Amino acid sequence: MNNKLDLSVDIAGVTLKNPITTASGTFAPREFAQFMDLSELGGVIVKGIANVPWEGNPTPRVAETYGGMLNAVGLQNPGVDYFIEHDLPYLEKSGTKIIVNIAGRTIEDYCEVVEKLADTNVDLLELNISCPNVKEGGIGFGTSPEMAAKVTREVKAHSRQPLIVKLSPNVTDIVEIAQAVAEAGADGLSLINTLVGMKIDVNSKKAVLANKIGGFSGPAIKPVAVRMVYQVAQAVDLPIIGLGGIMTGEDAAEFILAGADAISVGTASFANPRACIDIKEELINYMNKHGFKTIKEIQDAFKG
Amino acid sequence: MNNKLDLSVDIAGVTLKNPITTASGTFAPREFAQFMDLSELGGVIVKGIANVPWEGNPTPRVAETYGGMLNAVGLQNPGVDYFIEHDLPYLEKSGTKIIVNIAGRTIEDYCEVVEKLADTNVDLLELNISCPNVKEGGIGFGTSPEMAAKVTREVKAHSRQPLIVKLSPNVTDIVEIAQAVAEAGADGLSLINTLVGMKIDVNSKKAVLANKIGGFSGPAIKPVAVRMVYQVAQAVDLPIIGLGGIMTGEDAAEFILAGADAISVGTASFANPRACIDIKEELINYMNKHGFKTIKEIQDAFKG
Amino acid sequence: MGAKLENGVVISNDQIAKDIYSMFIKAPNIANSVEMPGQFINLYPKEKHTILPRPISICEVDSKEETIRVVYQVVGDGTGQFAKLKREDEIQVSGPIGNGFDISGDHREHLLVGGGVGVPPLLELSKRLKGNVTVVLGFRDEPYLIEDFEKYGAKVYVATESGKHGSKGNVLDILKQEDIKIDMAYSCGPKPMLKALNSWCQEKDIPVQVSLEERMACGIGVCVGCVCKKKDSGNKDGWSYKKTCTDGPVFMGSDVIWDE
Amino acid sequence: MGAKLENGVVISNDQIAKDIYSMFIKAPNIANSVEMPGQFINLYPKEKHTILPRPISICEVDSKEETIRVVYQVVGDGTGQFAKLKREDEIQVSGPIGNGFDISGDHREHLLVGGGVGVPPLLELSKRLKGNVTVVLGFRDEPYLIEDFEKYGAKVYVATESGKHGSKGNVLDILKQEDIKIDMAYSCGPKPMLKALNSWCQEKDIPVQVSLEERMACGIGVCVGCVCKKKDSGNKDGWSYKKTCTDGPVFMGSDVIWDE
Ligand SMILES: Cc1cc2nc3c(=O)[nH]c(=O)nc-3n(C[C@H](O)[C@H](O)[C@H](O)COP(=O)(O)OP(=O)(O)OC[C@H]3O[C@@H](n4cnc5c(N)ncnc54)[C@H](O)[C@@H]3O)c2cc1C
Ligand SMILES: Cc1cc2nc3c(=O)[nH]c(=O)nc-3n(C[C@H](O)[C@H](O)[C@H](O)COP(=O)(O)OP(=O)(O)OC[C@H]3O[C@@H](n4cnc5c(N)ncnc54)[C@H](O)[C@@H]3O)c2cc1C
Ligand SMILES: Cc1cc2nc3c(=O)[nH]c(=O)nc-3n(C[C@H](O)[C@H](O)[C@H](O)COP(=O)(O)O)c2cc1C
Ligand SMILES: Cc1cc2nc3c(=O)[nH]c(=O)nc-3n(C[C@H](O)[C@H](O)[C@H](O)COP(=O)(O)O)c2cc1C
Ligand code: FES
Ligand code: FES
Repeated sequence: MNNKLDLSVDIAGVTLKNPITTASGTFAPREFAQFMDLSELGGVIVKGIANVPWEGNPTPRVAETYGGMLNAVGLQNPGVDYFIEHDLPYLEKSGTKIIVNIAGRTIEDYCEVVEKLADTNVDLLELNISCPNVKEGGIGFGTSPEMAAKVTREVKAHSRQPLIVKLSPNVTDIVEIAQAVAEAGADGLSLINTLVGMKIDVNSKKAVLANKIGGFSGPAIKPVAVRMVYQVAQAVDLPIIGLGGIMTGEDAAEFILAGADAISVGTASFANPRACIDIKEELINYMNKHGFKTIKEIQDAFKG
Repeated sequence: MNNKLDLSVDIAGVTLKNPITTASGTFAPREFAQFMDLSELGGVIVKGIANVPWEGNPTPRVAETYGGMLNAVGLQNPGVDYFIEHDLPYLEKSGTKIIVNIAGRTIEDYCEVVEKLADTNVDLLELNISCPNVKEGGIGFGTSPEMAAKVTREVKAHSRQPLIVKLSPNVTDIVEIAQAVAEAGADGLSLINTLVGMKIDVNSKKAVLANKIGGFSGPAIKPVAVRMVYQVAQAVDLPIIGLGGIMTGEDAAEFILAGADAISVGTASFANPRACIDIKEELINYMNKHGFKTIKEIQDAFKG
Repeated sequence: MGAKLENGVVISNDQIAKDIYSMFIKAPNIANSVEMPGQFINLYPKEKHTILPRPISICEVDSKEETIRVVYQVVGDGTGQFAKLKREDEIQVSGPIGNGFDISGDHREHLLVGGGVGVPPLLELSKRLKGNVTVVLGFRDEPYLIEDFEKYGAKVYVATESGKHGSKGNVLDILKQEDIKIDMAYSCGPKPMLKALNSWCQEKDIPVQVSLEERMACGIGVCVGCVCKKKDSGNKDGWSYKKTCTDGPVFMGSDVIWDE
Repeated sequence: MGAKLENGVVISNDQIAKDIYSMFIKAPNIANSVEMPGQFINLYPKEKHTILPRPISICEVDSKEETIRVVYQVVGDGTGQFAKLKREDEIQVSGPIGNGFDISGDHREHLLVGGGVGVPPLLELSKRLKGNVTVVLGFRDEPYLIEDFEKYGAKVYVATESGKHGSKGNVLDILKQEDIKIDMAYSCGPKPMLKALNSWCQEKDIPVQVSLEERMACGIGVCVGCVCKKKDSGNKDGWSYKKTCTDGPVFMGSDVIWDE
C-alpha cells in the first residue's frame, strides 16, 4: 500500500477507511474472515435483516448465467434480534464500519428494525426497497417514487443512524426515484440492486429457479449499473455507493468516475473469495498509475 | 436438415419457414449474403427505417462490454423512399419473408412510413417504440402504456400489413405495456429491444460512446429478455418474437420454451456472421435430441 | 481449521471412463486441512463468462504429496473447462468445505452406497474406516474407481442400469439380494437413491449418513443459496433450512425432510 | 469478390517488439480474395466474454502459401488473447474487408507514411507499388518491420518520440527536413498524424490517401457503428457518414472532414 494515498471516503458523515464495501447478501463476515482480514475493508454491508426471521424461498435458489447469476434466496434471514445478539458482537471486533441492510414487507417492519438498531454500534443503515411489499399488493416499494419517498420518510423518522436507500434498477426512470428518495430525507443512495432475470433449462424444460424469476447480478449487468450511477449522480446531490458487476479495481474506478463515492463488491466475492482485497489493491495500482491521491480526485477527473 | 421436422411458424397470419429472423439493426442483407443463403432464414427484419433519412449520432457509436455491447448509432437510416427503391428489390429476390422495422420521432413519422410500405411486398411491420419521441419531450413512446397504445392504434390504422410492436425493456412493468399495445390492436410483439447502458474508459476518463449512454445488447442481457418473454406470454395472447442475447440453438429453444413463437438473432451476428444459420442447425439438433417435431411442441413442453 | 483459498497446480488429469476425469491437484494448504471424508472443494473455472465455482467432492487426499484427487463428470461448461486442464496448469481452489461423514463412532460393519458422481467421496471414506467395508455402487453404464476401492480392501458390488457391467438394476436391488451386515450406512448420489436407501435403512433400523447435493453459488456458506430442509424445532412445521455446503453436505438420513 | 469467413490456422505467432506480435494465419479463401493493400481482416477472440471481432490490417498476403500476415499490438483483452495463440491453433477470421489503397494510377514517386500500428498495412502496399518508394515511419520508442520494408527496396526513414531509434520527433519533422520527390502519398496511423500530413500535402498539392480507424462492432458493413464524415452532397453541410469498414478504411485525404 502506498503511504501517500488517502483512500478514505465520507458517506453521510461516516468515514470509511477506503471505498470498498461488501454488497448485501454476498458477504458473511465469519466465512470471509477465513480468506481476508476484515479490517482491510471500508465497510461491511451485511445481508438483509428483517424484524422477524424469514424462511426464504424453496430451492433451487441460484443459477449461473452468461457472465452473471440469478438468485431467489427470498431474503432468508434470522431476524434483527438474532443479528444483534449473534452477529453484531463479532462485527464490532472486526475493525471496519458496520452497515446493516434492512428488509421489510411493510413500513412498520422496516421501522421496527431500525428502532432496534438505534442503540447499537451499527454505523450506517441501508434500506432495501426492492422487497415485495405486502400491504400494497406485492409491488416493490422501489418501483414508484411515491412509495419510495414514503418508506424513506418514515424509516428516517425512526432511525438514529444515517440512512442510505438502495434503489431497484427495474424502473422506467431511476432519476425520478432517486430524487423522490432524496427529497424524503435519505442521507445517501446505493445503486443498483439486482435486475430481474430468468433462466430455463432446455433439457428439463423447467425454470432453473424454484421461484422461476430472480435477481440478476454479476459483471453482465455492469453497463446498466454504471449508467444509473451516472444519471443519478448528475441529478442528485447525495453520496452514492455504486455497485453492480464490479470485478476489478478498474471496474471500481469506472463507478467512481461515473459519480460513486464508494463501491460494493457483490457477485465477485463468489467468483473469488478474496475479490474485495484484490479490487482494493487494483484500485490502488490504478491510482498510482494515473497519479490520483484521493478518491475524490478520480471522481473529479471524469471528462464526460 | 431433418425431413420429418416442421420448423414453420405463423406470425400474425404470415408463415415463416422457420423461426429464425434477424434482429433489426444487426443485419444487412447484401453483406450477410456473402456468408449465407438468405433463403435459409425465416425472415429478415431490416434496420429501422424512418420517413426521411436520419444522420444518426457522432462516433464512437459502439463499445464492447463483458459479454455484450453498447451502441448509439442513433438510428442512422436512408429513409423509406431510398429503402423502397434500393433495398426492397434485392430483398424480394432473397426468398425469405421481409419484415420492416419502423422508426419515428412522431406518430406522423411512423404513419408516413407504413403508408409508403402499404403498396409493397413487405410481409410484416415491426414498430420500434423505443425511439425518442420529439413531440412529448424525448421520452420514448415505449415507456408509458398510454403512449405505446396511442402510437400502436394510429399506426395500425394506417398500415396494410400486420403490425408487430417491439417493446423496450427499460420499464417498470413490461406486462402493462404489452397489454396496452395488445388492446390497441397490435398483431404481435417483439421483445426485447436493448437495455440502456454506459461504459467509461478508465484510461481516458471519458464515456466510450460519444452519446455517453447507449443500447445494451448481447448474451449478457439474455436473462432479462427470457424473463420478459415469459411474463408477457403468460399475460397476453399475441404471437411473440423473442430476442436478446441469443447465441446458440439452445438459447433459441429457451426463448421458445418461455413462450416465443419466433426468435431474432442480433449481436450474435457480429460475433459470428453465420450465427443465424448455426443457430438454426443447433435448434434442429435440439429438436431431434428431444423428439420435437414442431416449434409448437417445444413451446408446449415448458413445465413452468 | 477453516477453508483455504489457493492456486492449485494440476499434477495429472486423465479420462477414466466416458466423460469421467480423475484429476490430482497440488494444493498444500487445502490438502493439509481436510478433516473428514465427504468434504468438498470449489474449483473456479477460468473462462470469464463462467463466474461461479463448481463444488466437487474430495475423492482422495494425500497429505504427504499435498494433493487432492477429484473425480468428475463433464456435464456442462465448467466441468468442460476442467477437462482441458493439463499438467502444470493452475486452477483456483477453495476448501476443504463442509461437514463430511462422521467416522468417530465405533461401528465395525460399514455399508457405503454410491451412485454416479456420488461415488468419488466414498473412496476417501473407505480408506479411513476401521472394520469391514462393503461398497455398493450404481452406474448408468460404465463403472469406475472399482479397483481403487478393492485396493483398500473393500468388498465391492456393482450395479448398472444397462446391465453391461455388474448386475443389472440399481443399488437397492443389490441390497435386497445380498445379505450384508451393517452397523452404519453412508451414501452419496442422486436424491431418489438416497431417499430409497434412507427408507430401506429405516425399516432395518440402520443409521445412515447421506451426502446431499444442491445448486450452489458461493460454495462457502455465504449466499444461503444451497439450503435443504432439516428436522428441528426451527419453525412451526418442525424444520429449518440448513446450508448444504457448510452445515452439510452430510446429514443423518433421519434428520432430512425427504418429501420433495 | 466479397468477404469470406473461415477458420484460419495459426502458422506462427512471434513477438517482434515490446507488445508487438507478428502472426501468420493460413486462410486460403481470404488470402486468395485480397484485392488491394490496405484491406483488413476481422479476428474473432475465442473467450466467450469478448464478443466483437477485432479489425486488424493485412500486413502481407502470400497467395502461394495461402497465408495472411498481421502485425498487432497487445492493447487489451482481445489482442491479449491473440498473443497466446500457438502454431496450429484455430482462429475465426473474416475478410478481406474494405477499400484499400488505390494503386491503379501511374504515379512513380510514392511516399508511405506510417505511425505505430498504422505501419503494418503499408508493407503489402510497398510490395505492390511500381516506382520509387519512400517510407517514413514513426514510433513511440521501438521501431519494427524496418528490415521488411528495406527487403522490398524501399528507402526508409524512422522517427521515434523518445529519440532512441532514428531521428527524434515525428514523421512530419522528417518530411520537412528531407527533400523527397512525391507523386502520391499514402498513410495509416493516428488521426492527428493523418490530419497533419493531409495539411502538409495540401500545401504541396500532393494527393494523399489516408487509412482511417474507428471503433467497429460488426467489421463487415452492417452495424453503421464505424462511420466517418466524408465530403459530398449528402446533406446541407456538404458531407455524409460513410462506413469506415467497407466504404473505407482508405479515403482521399481531401475528401475527409478533419475537424474533430
Ligand atoms: C457438494 C457437491 C459435491 C459434488 N461432487 C461432485 C464430484 O465429486 N464429481 C462430479 O462430477 N460432480 C460433483 N458434483 C456436481 C458438480 O458440482 C456439477 O456437476 C458441476 O457443478 C457442473 O458444472 P458445469 O459447469 O459443468 O455444468 P453447468 O450445468 O454448465 O453448470 C451451471 C451451474 O449449475 C451448477 N450445477 C450444475 N449441475 C449441478 C449439480 N449437479 N449440483 C450442483 N450444482 C450444479 C454449476 O455449479 C454451475 O453453477 C457435486 C456437487 C455438490 C453440490
Ligand atoms: C481498420 C483497422 C485496422 C487496424 N489494424 C491494426 C493493425 O494492423 N495492428 C494493430 O495492432 N491494430 C490495428 N487496429 C486497431 C485494433 O483493432 C485494436 O487495437 C484492437 O481492436 C484492440 O482490441 P483489444 O481487445 O485488445 O482492446 P480493447 O480495448 O479491450 O477492445 C475493446 C473494444 O474496442 C475496440 N477497439 C479498441 N481499440 C481500438 C482501435 N484502436 N480501433 C478500433 N477499435 C478498437 C475493440 O475492437 C473492441 O471491440 C486496427 C483498427 C482498425 C479499425
Ligand atoms: C445471493 C444474493 C443475495 C442478495 N441479497 C441481498 C439483500 O439481502 N439485500 C440487498 O439489498 N441486496 C441483496 N443482493 C443484491 C446485491 O447486494 C447487489 O445489489 C447485486 O448483486 C448487484 O451487485 P453485483 O453484481 O456486484 O453482485 C443480493 C445479491 C445476491 C447475488
Ligand atoms: C447496432 C445495433 C443497431 C440496432 N438497431 C435497431 C433498430 O434500428 N431498430 C430496433 O428496433 N432495434 C435495433 N437494435 C436492437 C436489436 O434489434 C435487438 O433488439 C437487441 O440488440 C437485442 O438483441 P441481441 O442481444 O440479440 O442483439 C439494434 C441493436 C444493435 C446492436
Ligand atoms: S452455496 Fe452459498 S451458502 Fe451454500
Ligand atoms: S463496423 Fe459495422 S458497419 Fe463498419
